[in-house]
Amino acid sequence: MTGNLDAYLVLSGLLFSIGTFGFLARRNAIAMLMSVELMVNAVNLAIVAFGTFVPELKGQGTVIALFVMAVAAAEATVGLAIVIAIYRNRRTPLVDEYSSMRD
Amino acid sequence: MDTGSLDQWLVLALLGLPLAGFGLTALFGRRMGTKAWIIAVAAIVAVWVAAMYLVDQTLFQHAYGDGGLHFRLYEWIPAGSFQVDVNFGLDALSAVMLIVVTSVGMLVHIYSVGYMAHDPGRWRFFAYLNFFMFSMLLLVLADNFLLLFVAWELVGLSSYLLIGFWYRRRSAALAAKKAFIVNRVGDLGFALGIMAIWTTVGTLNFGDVFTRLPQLLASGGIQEWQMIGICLLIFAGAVGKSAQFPLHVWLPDAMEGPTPVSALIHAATMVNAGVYLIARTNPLFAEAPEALVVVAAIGIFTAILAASIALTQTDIKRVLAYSTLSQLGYMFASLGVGAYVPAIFHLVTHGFFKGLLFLGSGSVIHSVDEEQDMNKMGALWRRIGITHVTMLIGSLAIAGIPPLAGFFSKDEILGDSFKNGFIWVWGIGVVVALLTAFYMFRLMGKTFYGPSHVDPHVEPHIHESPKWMTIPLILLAIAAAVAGLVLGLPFDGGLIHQWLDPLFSATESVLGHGGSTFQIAGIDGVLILVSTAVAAFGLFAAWRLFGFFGIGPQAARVAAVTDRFKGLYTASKNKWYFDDLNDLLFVRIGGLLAAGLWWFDVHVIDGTVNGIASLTQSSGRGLRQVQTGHVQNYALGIAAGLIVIALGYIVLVTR
Amino acid sequence: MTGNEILALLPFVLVVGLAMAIVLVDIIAPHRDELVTVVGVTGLLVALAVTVIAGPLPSGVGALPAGGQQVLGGVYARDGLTAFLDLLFIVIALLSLLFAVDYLKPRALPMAEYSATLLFAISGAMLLAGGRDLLILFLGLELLVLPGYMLAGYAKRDGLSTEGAIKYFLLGSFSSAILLFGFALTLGFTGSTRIDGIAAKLAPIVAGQAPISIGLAMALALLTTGVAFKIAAVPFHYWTPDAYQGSPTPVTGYLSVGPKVAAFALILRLFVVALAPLKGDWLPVVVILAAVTMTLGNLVAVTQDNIKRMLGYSSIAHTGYMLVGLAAFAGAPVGSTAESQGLQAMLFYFVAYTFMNLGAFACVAALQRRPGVTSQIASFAGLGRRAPLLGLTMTLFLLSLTGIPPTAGFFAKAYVIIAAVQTGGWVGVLAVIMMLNAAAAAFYYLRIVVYMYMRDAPENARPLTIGAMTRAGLVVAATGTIVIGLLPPITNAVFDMARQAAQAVL
Amino acid sequence: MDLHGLPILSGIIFTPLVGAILIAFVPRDRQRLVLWLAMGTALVTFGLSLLLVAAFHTAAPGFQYVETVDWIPAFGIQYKVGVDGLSLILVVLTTTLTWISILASIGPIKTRMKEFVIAFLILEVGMIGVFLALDLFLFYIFWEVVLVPMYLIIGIWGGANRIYATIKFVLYTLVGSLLMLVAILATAFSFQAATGSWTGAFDYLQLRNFGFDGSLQFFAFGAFFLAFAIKVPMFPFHTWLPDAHVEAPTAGSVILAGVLLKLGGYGFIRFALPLFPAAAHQWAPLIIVLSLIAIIYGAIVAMVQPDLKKLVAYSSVSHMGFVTLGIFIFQSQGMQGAILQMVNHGIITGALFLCVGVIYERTHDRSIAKMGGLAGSTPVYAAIFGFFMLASLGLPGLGGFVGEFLVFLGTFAVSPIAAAVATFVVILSAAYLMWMYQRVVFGELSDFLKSLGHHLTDMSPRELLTLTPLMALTVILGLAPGFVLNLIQSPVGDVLARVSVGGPTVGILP
Amino acid sequence: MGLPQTIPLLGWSWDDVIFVVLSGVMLGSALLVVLGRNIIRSGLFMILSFAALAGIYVLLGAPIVAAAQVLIYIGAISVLILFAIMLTQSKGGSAALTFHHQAKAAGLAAGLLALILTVTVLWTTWPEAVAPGVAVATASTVVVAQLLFSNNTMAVEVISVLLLAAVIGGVFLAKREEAPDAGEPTPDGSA
Repeated sequence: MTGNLDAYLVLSGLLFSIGTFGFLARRNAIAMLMSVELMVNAVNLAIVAFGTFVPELKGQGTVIALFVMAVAAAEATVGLAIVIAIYRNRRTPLVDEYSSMRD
Repeated sequence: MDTGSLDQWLVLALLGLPLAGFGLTALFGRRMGTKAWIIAVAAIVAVWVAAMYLVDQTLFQHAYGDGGLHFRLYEWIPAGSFQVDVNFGLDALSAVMLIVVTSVGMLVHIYSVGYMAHDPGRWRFFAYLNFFMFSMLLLVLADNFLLLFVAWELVGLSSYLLIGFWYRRRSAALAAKKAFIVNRVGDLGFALGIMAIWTTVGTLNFGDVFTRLPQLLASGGIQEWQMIGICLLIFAGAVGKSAQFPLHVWLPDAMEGPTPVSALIHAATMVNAGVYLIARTNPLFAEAPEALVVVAAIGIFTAILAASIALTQTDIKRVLAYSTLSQLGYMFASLGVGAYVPAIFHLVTHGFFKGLLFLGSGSVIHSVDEEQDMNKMGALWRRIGITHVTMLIGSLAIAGIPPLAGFFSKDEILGDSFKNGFIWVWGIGVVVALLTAFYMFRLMGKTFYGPSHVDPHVEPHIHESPKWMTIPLILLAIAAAVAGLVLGLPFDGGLIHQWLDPLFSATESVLGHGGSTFQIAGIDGVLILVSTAVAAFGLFAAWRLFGFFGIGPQAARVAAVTDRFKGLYTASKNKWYFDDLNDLLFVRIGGLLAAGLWWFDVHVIDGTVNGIASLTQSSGRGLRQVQTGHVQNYALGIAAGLIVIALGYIVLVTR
Repeated sequence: MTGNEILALLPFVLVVGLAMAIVLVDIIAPHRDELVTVVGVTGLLVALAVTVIAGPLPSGVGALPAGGQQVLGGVYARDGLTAFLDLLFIVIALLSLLFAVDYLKPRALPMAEYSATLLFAISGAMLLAGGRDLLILFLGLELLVLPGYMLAGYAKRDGLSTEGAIKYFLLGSFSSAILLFGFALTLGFTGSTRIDGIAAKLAPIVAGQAPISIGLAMALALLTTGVAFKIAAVPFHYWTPDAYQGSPTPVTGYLSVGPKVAAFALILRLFVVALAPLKGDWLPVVVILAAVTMTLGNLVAVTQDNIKRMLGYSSIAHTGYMLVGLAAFAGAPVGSTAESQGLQAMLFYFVAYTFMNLGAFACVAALQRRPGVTSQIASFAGLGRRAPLLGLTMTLFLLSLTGIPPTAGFFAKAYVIIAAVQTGGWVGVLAVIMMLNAAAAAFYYLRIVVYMYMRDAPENARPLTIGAMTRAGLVVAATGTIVIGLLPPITNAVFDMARQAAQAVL
Repeated sequence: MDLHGLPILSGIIFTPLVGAILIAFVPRDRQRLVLWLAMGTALVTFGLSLLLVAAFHTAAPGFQYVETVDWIPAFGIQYKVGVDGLSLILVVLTTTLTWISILASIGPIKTRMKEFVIAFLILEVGMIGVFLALDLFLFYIFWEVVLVPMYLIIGIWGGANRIYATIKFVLYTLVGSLLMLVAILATAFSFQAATGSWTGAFDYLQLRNFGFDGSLQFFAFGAFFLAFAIKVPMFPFHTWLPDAHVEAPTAGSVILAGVLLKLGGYGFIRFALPLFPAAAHQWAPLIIVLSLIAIIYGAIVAMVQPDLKKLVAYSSVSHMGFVTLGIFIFQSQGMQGAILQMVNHGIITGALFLCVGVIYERTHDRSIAKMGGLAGSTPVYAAIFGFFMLASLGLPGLGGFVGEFLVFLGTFAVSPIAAAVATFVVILSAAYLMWMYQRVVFGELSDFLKSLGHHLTDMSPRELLTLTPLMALTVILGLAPGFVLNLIQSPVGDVLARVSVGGPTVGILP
Repeated sequence: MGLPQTIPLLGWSWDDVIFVVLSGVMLGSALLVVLGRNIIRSGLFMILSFAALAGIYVLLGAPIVAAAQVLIYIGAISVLILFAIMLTQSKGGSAALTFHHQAKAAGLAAGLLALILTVTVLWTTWPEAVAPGVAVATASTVVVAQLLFSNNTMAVEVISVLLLAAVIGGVFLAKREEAPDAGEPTPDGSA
């Protein structure tokens, strides 16, 4: 099982789906952001798994995973800054109350 | 122009003078005030002189031989294989027409100087008259079908302008429009006929068409029905212009125009154009005898139809108008039975006496303060002597009382009908002759004899017309009196036959007529007697009913007669309801159709266009509902899109 | 690194450096918007010049070895496409800077952060233009979009701006995750991060030597979804109208052009090069996406009363038009001229679209210089009278967007159609759909002209002044829009560049 | 006369553009200067076109004064212009009507004169360009260039419902023309695919000798048909026309009726037929039927129009039906008639719109019901109006007749039934025109007109100046249409040779 | 050690057991993250999930990633998120209303996605070199370092630019606008 790429990929897929569900179902902006983080982690898992099992990738998987984490951090920074900015305006973190623009 | 001979120049002058007269009068006539007639009348007098010279050259000197004078002015429409020139021809037929057109035209012009003296629009009138003369002369002189067609429509235009001369009167404007449009119905057929001719023989020049088309028929190049078709299409044009049934409805209404116009255009010249056309195209009709039967039938039917209506009309000009229709019917009947020369003969005599009658009626109307209702006239013979005498001559002439002009021409028509085997034409023709005599003397009686019904206010002012008007009347009366004698004697061999026989003999021989000789002591004599007797009977009956030189009319008997034939009387009085039928068909139903189509245009066609536009808008509006403003909805959309695309790819890949 | 490598990377480095320099300038001399602008514009002009020098351009300037100048082991390379896109991105940055000055100042928004953020984003775009490694492409993409989110929320006191930003951000990171998963699967399947390596690995599949895998299909789906989101193709377009409407107008202008073209750059590297062997598989998806995208974009734009939203939907429609070029590439046989022409047309479209769309938004921004002017189309009423030149310029952009000759927009559409027709089949049908769409689009573009020329200005309309920078930017955009259409040498020059750029990825 | 090597065609095309640019630099308040410049430009262009007439070699076949400049070599797109008899007469028609229109606008256009004349001159550039372009791409560009100024002319200087009308006009036209663009590009590509080179792929002279594949022909012709049919406009694509005409200012209507509608007819003859002869035959029955419907339908609907301009607009639908009928009957006389009819319709209908404009200037009303009795108060106007009314109903001797008759004749040679149906319109056109004329001009002066008092003046010298040249042309074209027919002889022969049905078909009465 | 090579009865290797446990923890806590009603608890479960993932990384032979996971995700991002949660928690926060009304559709979509992903993963032959059951080669720190600074030099540079940009923008956005000059502490300083 641990020696099987498929196991890790399925795990990754499941985590990705859970993250997707969270993103679709949660109303709180930060909860949505957390869901995205779950998705990114799922992808990272897949990348690391590939890095381990696919010979051509050697350590590249690890390297990419590191970069993805950095990007995730940057994304979180920006996202949270935006959340804080809008919270100042709207006094709520619930995204579905942000619907002044539609149609 | 091919050569510059004097005669060709004169032919051109025939056209150029009235045209110049029209242009100058139109441009400067207004400033000339009461003298606006000078240019126009001068032009027509000059035209008359020139025409007479040309007539002399053609008919008496035979300067151009039997074929006549033909020349080309310039190339008009060079459209590849379709080449039409402006070319003119002058032969015996044209010359005879010239006599009528220029003579009556000149006299009407002169008459109009007096008649229109007090009308502020006289400059327009003379301009239009000149324009008409130009058109009519072009019609007579044109040497190909298309040019003839141009003239054909231009006389229609002149007629339109002159009928609508008093444009402030709604009835005049309507009548003008009606005349033009009804004429166009005929023109439509004529135009199609011209197209058919060109498509079959590739030329429109009279000479070429008349030789090639029969050849083509003989060689099997076209079928006989095609020939008949062409002839009938041409005849359709004639029906329109000469106001034959069923396109006769415009002519009575055309009496809205000034009376000189009625005399010139709607009696003596333009309406004869149809007769001229059939006569001109006789070589074609010769190949299509079936078409000729149609011509005869339409002609004689129109004759009796119009005569029956004329019996009951009270408007003096309308009686004359129906009379004109009736006489034109005679001419067509004559053409139809293959009696071409009598048809033209009648055209000439009718031109004179009907012109005379109309001008006389104008004089009458003038004298009673523009009143046209005969019920408001009577006993005028003492007050307007010259008019009375001249009109009496005219009436006798049209009634066919020898030895006036009408007798000779009408008699030839009836005689030839009988002899050519068209007994039914002859029979109806005799009845028409009876009716003609009757309604003409009804007119005379109601107008000149019997007690006066003139409005008391007008009564004191009744006066004879000025010299400008009476002199033409006298001249025309002379013509109406002697034209028959001059042209028609000896019977079947008079001048008119000498002139025209060469032109028509070929055709008449093709038709198998014209071979019989005239027998004054035989059948012809009998026929003459019959028709004269019939005319005399009609005259007598009218005299008994409507009075004569002081003999009072018998109103009670008139009423009795009308009561006995109540249905017929009302139908006749209402012109057999043709106007009502037309109104229903074209004004009401046509109007509904047009309104319906417009509705269709706005609501269906444009509605579709606008519908597509609003469909776009509403689908856009529908689609924008997707944009709910909620991020989760968007995300779900994206996820759904992802799933769909994934499934799509998987299907694509695994298929 | 060799000198050539340095030169090849220099434009990118310059832009990044410029961003940092602006931050420094702001620290040294705070609140000096003019200074920032001058530094920014000057720096960008220098970067433009360097890009030209670095080449490669069709005129022979900066000729490079075949396959482009590799940098740092081949993760980045400068080729015709890089040069083409770099120039375009720098122009976009330049115009976005110019248009922002007069808009931000009255709203007390600082120029320095704007400029720096914008330039960071542009540097990300430039990475996409030259990246040849999945990692670099991913980082470039993030570098492009993260500053984009921030720019969208730049008017942070404005509820709409932040609302647009958070929608953009949330959906953007969602799609980034999806795209990243796609990257991961691709990576795992091919065992390579290099785009040419991936293409080489995939080639046997196409040649029929290896079975096509369902996992690869999943990767394609994830990648398609990811990039379709970035270019705002339907049904992944939802963020566009809201983000466009909420953002400060100059930012909207930038967002409608910069990220879109950059995402297309990603498509060029990823789909056109790396996944080229599978193009028969992704063609149907692109065809459907293109058709749906332009149709929905236009249909909804017809109903809009807010001009920014309307132009937002219109930009969705334009995405559809650009996709037609991609479809023409994908539908054409390998090695055919149609293949190249599809890409050329798409690239040409970028240029035309950049000038006309940025220009149109700049006109909106100019009109809104005074805070409080709404984005309602009605605010354009009587503009033709109030500011004839602005009205005329706007008309020009709108005509170009409609595709009326002889503007750049017309030629862009024409080239796309040539390519599409040449490819034929369903792509040919797409061309017809595109033209019907273009006709429908005329309705809402011309509606603005109607407002400008055929309706009277509101009573209380105050006089309009246009700032010098905006003016300069408008001149550039308008000149671009006309000249690319009207002056054959320029048209041809752009087209030659597009050809060379297309050759680089074929 | 020969203009050795002088780029006379480009001169004619771009003179108005130069004028427009000059005018753009004139300050807004110098109205008089603007007008002088505009008139001057239009007259110079007119003069140049007359010069071209003088320098044209009528006898020579093919195109003359061809100018070729490479434009977008990548696709073989060229700036290529040339003139033959057909384009020559249409160019002269355009230049004539342009100066007349500008002259006619001097009074009626009260606001933004400068922009108006600029729009007008650019419009002229487009129109002339369409007639002279020999490169399909260039042709398309000029085709679209026409659109924008007309859009503005209707939209800015039009009547109350101008915006609806102008947007309808543009969208309608665009739908057709954009599909035509696809077709142009498709043909170009087809050429390229066959020859392996883009050289000449947009060159009309090469394309017309290139036999396109059958199905391509069918669809490309369909696209061209749509574009041209909308422009003509053919039933059922005509509904933009009444709206556009009603709302357009007088000069706009004149140009719209006079030239813009001709673009469609020209397109059919110049491009659609020679390029896609086989498809033309496939499509012809449909087009002939539509033409016949348009002829009759337009006339009938015209009969119930309450608005003068709408009436003339529907009459245009009817009259332009002759044009398409004449073209698609594929018969020499028919096509010559169609071209002649285009010229005549341009002059006569243009003049009719001028006439309507004259009365509108005084009354600010166009409803027929309110008019009446103008013959008495404004006799000169009544006479001129009457003249054009008669010309419009095809009175022989005036311009309208020859063209109509040739169309009928050509139709008759092919199908007498169709000819009979088409010819029937002479009655209808007489009916609606005379009915209109009677109600407007005859009768007593209407109360509405009486209320205008002394404002109801007869024609001013300027108005006379706009109409008299058109009268003269109408008469000349009626009496001596030879000069036009001679010019179009060889183009028509060429086109018909390409659609491979030519000459009259003798002896097929029904 | 004293432990048997495999678990009795099941025949699983210890690695497998650990994998199963860690996976369970990871997925379970992830589910709690998305399903939990209290957002602070969600945040905490997220940390747990990340930690379990770090363990899986170790199993995968990527200790460096595991370390980074702990440092970056647990140390920085999660803290950051928790911090933001605190900042945006309004008085009487709406803890109960955490689910959107489209939750069912979301569940369906997520379920479908999970199904598709699982199926595709299982049906695909990945180009793996390692035979099943054989321990995988670990990527040593040296290899990673070499990779980082040879092939991925550019990426390193770019990520620094990215972080810089994020910081600059983040600072601007999160900055309180009442006092634009004051260098107020921002929640994103740790990034």
